[in-house]
Amino acid sequence: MASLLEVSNLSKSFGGVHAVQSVGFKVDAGIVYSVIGPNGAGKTTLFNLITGVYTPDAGSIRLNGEPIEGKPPTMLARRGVARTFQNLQVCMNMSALENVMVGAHLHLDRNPLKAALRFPSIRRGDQSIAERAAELMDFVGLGKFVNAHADSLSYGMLKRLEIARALALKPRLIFLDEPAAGLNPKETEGVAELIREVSNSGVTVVLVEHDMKMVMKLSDRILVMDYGKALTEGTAEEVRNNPQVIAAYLGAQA
Amino acid sequence: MKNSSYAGLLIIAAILALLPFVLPNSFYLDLAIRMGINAIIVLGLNLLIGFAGQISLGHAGFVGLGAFASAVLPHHFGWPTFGAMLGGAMFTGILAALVARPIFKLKGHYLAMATLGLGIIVNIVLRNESEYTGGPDGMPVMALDVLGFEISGDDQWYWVVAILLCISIWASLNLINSPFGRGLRALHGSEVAARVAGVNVERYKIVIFVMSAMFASVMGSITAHHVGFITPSVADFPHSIELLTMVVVGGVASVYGSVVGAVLLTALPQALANFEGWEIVAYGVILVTCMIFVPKGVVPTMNAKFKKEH
Amino acid sequence: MLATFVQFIFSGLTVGAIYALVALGFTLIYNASGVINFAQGEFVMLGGMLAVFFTHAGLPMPAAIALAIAVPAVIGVLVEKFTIEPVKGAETITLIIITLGVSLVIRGLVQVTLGKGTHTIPAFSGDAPIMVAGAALTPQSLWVLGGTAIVVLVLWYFFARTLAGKAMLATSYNRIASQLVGINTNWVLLMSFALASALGALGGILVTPITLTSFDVGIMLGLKGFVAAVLGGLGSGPGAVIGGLLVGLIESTAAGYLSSAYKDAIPFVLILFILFFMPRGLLGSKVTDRV
Amino acid sequence: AENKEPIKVGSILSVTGAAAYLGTPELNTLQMYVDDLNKSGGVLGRPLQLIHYDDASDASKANGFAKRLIEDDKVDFIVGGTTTGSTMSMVPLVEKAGVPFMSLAGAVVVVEPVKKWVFKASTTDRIAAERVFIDMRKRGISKIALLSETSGFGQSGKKQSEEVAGKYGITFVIKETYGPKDTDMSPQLTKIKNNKDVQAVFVFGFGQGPAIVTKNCRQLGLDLPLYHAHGIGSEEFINLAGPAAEGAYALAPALMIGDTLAADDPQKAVVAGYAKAYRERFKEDVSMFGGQAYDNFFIVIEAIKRVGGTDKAKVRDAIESTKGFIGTGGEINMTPDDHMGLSVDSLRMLVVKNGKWVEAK
Amino acid sequence: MTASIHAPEALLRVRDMVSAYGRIKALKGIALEINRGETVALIGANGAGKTTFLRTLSGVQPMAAGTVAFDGEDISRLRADQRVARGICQCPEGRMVFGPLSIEDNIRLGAYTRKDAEIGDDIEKVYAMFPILKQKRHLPAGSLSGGQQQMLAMGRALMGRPKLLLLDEPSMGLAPLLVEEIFNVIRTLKSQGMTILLVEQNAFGALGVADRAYVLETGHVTLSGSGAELAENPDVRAAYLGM
Ligand SMILES: Nc1ncnc2c1ncn2[C@@H]1O[C@H](COP(=O)(O)OP(=O)(O)OP(=O)(O)O)[C@@H](O)[C@H]1O
Ligand SMILES: Nc1ncnc2c1ncn2[C@@H]1O[C@H](COP(=O)(O)OP(=O)(O)OP(=O)(O)O)[C@@H](O)[C@H]1O
Ligand SMILES: [Mg+2]
Ligand SMILES: [Mg+2]
Repeated sequence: MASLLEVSNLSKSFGGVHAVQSVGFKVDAGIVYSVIGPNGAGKTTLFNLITGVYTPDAGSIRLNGEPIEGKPPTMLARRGVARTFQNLQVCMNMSALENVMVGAHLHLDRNPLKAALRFPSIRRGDQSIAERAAELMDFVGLGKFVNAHADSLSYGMLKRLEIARALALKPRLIFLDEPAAGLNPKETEGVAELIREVSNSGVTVVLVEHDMKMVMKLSDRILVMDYGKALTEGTAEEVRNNPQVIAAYLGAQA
Repeated sequence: MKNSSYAGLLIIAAILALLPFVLPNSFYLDLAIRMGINAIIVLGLNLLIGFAGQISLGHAGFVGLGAFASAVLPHHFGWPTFGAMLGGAMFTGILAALVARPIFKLKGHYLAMATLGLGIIVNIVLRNESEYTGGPDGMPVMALDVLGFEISGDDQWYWVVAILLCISIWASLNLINSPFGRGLRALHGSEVAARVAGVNVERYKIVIFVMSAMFASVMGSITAHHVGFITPSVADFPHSIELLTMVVVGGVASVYGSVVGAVLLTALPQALANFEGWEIVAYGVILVTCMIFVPKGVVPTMNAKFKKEH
Repeated sequence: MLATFVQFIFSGLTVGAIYALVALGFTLIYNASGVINFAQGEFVMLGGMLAVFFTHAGLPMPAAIALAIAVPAVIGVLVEKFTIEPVKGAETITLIIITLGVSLVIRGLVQVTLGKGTHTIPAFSGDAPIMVAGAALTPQSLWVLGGTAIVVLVLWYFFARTLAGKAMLATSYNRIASQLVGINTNWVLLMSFALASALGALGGILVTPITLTSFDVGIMLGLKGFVAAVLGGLGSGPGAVIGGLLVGLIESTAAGYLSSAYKDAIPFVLILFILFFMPRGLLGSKVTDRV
Repeated sequence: AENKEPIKVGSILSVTGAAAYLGTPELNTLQMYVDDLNKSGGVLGRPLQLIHYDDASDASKANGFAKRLIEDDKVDFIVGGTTTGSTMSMVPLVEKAGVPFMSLAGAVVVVEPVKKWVFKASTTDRIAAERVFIDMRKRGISKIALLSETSGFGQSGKKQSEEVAGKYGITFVIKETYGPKDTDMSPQLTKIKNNKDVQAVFVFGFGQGPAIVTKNCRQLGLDLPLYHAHGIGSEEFINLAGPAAEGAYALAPALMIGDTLAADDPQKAVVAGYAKAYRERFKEDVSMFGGQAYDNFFIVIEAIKRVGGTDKAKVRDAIESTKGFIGTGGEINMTPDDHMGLSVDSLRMLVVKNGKWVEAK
Repeated sequence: MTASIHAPEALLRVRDMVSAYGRIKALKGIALEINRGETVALIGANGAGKTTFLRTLSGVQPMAAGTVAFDGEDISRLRADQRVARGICQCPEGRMVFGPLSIEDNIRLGAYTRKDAEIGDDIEKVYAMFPILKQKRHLPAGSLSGGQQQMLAMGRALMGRPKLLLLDEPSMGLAPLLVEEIFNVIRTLKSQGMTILLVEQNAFGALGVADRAYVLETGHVTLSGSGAELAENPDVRAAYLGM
């Protein structure tokens, strides 16, 4: 049986910069898969390619065996792909709760005419999503801020809000771009636990993170990128002891 | 009048029901009708600008299309007036849908420029095709006939517009608090976040653009029938700006703000009518002062104040 | 036929240079604040009307011109200080409405004080046209073209080569970060309005012998200037010039070869077409927002 | 007891916006004569009250203000509607309410077909076109270029010109248009210049456009006779067009050449009186539009005097029976079929000679 | 327990600082002092008010009450750019690079208030610290990866030759090697005598380099002491170090 996500030969360049060069890897369902590498290695670009924010120059991406390269993000969301952003993308014109509710957009009846005429089914659907969104906010530790406006949250809170929004999609596959950036070690532990729970609930997690403690603890497999290329791939143990990885990325401490 | 609450609607409905009994003469009734018509156009425009965050500087073009459909089709082609109104709305909707895709590739001022251009093109066509439209001097419009019932006179028009206004407010409130409306607001906040969450950004923009264009077209038709005479200035750039100003003064992304903005700015020129040459200056000063002291618009600012006190 | 074509080109270049000058004013303020100053056209009008006023008041031409540039610059500063600065960080449309309100005030005041008549000033180097390939070019057109060329060079140098220029750009990209590197952003905004107003006024003076002037010429010039600035790509000086010349050329050739009735619509159709393929105008900067 | 109620004069003029050029002298004139009449004891012993609204050259505003004049201010008659659009948007209201209405607009549609309450004792674009064509025939011109403005004034003028051209044996070899705010008409004029059949150019527009056309003509070396319609025969045109104005023809009522009018000209007294009063009061030159306001206003005042009251229906009838009224625009004779009352020769053909308007021979 | 020494050599002295977003007070009376040459860390949970404090110090966020004295001068009323001119430079949260400007222009703008001849040398120093920036110096800053932008923001702040350097989470989003590098830079700067106020989520690192530290909780300073002291404090360990 094919892996949940299969990427092969993926490439993207901007002007002269080869941000991603013939990268290939497979992610099996249910695991936590991490992508690490120095700054500018192409990790975020990889996420952008897979989630349809950028169109690849070459290569293929398969989700459950079906090609998805070049498909718009909306389409991927329909297939259960969710993500968070390294450079926050929060809707500052809405409340925190509404931001999370947007994550559940696809699970609702979105017909504008029915909405304008206040069909009861729409109201009911909305009601239940609001409740679920509140639960999710609680889950990521923002329970106190359900009624807050998004623009009144601090950086770290917004990072978590994005996780809640991604989870609201009920994803099969979730991409987290540096979820622990801006969190202190204690808070990072909280997020790690959260990811563990998400993973346990059957969601496949792809993670970009510079916090090695967290990566090593959570990951089933790790892809190391450098200069847009895949440097190596393997289990936490294998990667940790790879001299190339140590030289390029981890340094002596790890 | 909290933005999302329906209480404001009840208040407005009550005011609308009482108004005709306190207005001294039909000039005021006429003014009230104009306010109502503008309010409905602005409600639609605010959905586009305030909620979806897409600037339009050419909305008067759509008002003009509706108005002239109602004037030209019955006059030159023997269409029934009601049919002309619907036909105008359909045509406007289709036109809006056709141009929406290329236009909404653009953002910010580029979008503003494109919508401005669209409005200007419509206006130029209306001015130049004087065979049909009467050119800049305009043309008379027949009375509206809805399935054998003729609507004419300020009394009848008042009630028609009042009911339409209440329905429009109600529908707008419903819409913005629905999943569709949330999708719109989300794409305003962050397009990429909305996309990734599954909001079909292109489609939403097109739908709301078409909807607000059709709103404008129908109200253009009603203006034409109510006034009985129409000129291409309904479709010109200053009118687009006037509509935009109503949105902003009332409150961007505020349903009740649309109504308040329309009422204030429809009344303002009448209030300034005796300023003898200083009207433009006064109008400008009022606009600027208003934007400086209530940059978020009248209604949202009052809301904030109200909340503070409680 | 060549003569006819050249005539259309001359005509288009002259009108286009006027649009370009207005567009450069838009560019300047946009580069400092991200604001589209819809009152820019009124400064063009002010330049022309004040030049007329001061010459009629008996001042020698050079003094009249100097004053007709200085007064609008001061007005520009006042506009920034009292209408733009108090609403820092407001939404784009709020700013659009404010600048539109300012344009009404300026136009209204000029109408009340200087009247509604149409006026002109004598061309700087006479009216005798220069004949090139059978087509006529007025000397004043050369003044306009030359003025535009100088202004665009100065602006290009300022933004591309000087730290003050970069500081102005930085202010529009991120006001907070600009303050954090020590830029007095209020001052930058003030200067940008002063410069843009002076620039607009200069344009107004140069074109008055060709276009004539009255209290309401600013509306159309402002609109066309905005179109030119957007077409060229907002924020780009050379873009503003190319945009302006292009709009002028499309208009004149459309009037000449297609239909004079639709000559105002044709540029818009073409511009929509161009924007469809180049959504940031001809020379607009690339989007660099990352997620 | 005598009725001391003021007579309410309503007016809606375009004092700002595109037609401000026309509306301002119109309003000045009305204000001046309302003041003057009040100083000399009013009309029928009743004071006059002028209630004016500026429609900013926007016809839909005119409609709203007309309602206000009729319903709220309850005026006795209305002067105004500077533009045809404004006038036409008010017509249904005055017809319904039954208020005597004197339009100052130029287009012939205002009085054709005849509308019961609507009058317009000022020249029309049709008369202008006919007057120009008569002059052209006289000079042996038959093939011309028509350059019309895209404003309401220009478009209506174009239409009327086309309608009456046949009658005078005039054919249009080429028709071009320009926008009222255009700054350069050389492309259109280049096309005209390239057409060798053209014997003269007829420009239908007002404001700055005709001045720019005139300048562009000379710059391009286009030496054909240049005719302008009514509405530009003022000092301002010569100032704006400069030396290029020399030899240009334009139509104007007697008012514009008041100083050079023959002593036995029937209009001499009226024209001189109006011009003197206006110049003294406003320190600016007269325009034919102010003169039209004078004519239309006094036709109603005369009618009210004849009726001895302000009963609207009676005043209307009296206006309709105006005969031999000498105004600044000519002699006016109204009939039930003619609510304008001017003849073709009410407009004079002027030409610029040595920087001055003189009557063309 | 306040460990602040009321010594005359205090470079920065903040008293009763209050700052609010609308009606919500984010800082509720902060008192804090930094001596010349000291490195002080500020730690606290998300939303504690760390960023707000730095922004208020720099003058880009209005101060509702309190005083700020810097180098013996009351600067409470000064504009942000005047504070920069006096030597308070900040590397802000979220990096805030000037996206469309080139990397080199970004760095140059960091020296906007300077007029001296050594600007060119300092640019080279920044490039030496972060070689990737030199490689890409003609590209728009907005195209950099998150971590690269972080380096740029740091370099830009250093170009102001700060007397007091404010760092808001400088290690955020950086690869482990670079995090070490950043802390090395901080140590170097410290050894050169620069005064630094460091906000960090990487509390281990922060407390490691800091001479003293303050703990911020919902707008109040709740603890302060030497870096080592706080790193040993059981409450701090539980709340911020996750032990
Ligand atoms: N839109 C773009 N335009 C130009 N260059 C880009 C763009 N997106 C990415 N790049 C370049 O591609 C390279 C990879 O960037 P990317 O953001 O994927 O790195 P990353 O691995 O996520 O780094 P970090 O850990 O710092 O976030 C960088 O050198 C960056 O400058
Ligand atoms: N723009 C704003 N409007 C309203 N409230 C805000 C705003 N910015 C921050 N706040 C509130 O002020 C408080 C302090 O925020 P601040 O950004 O200073 O926290 P922080 O300590 O830097 O947190 P983090 O570690 O997440 O960056 C928080 O409660 C936050 O919700
Ligand atoms: Mg990244
Ligand atoms: Mg922070």
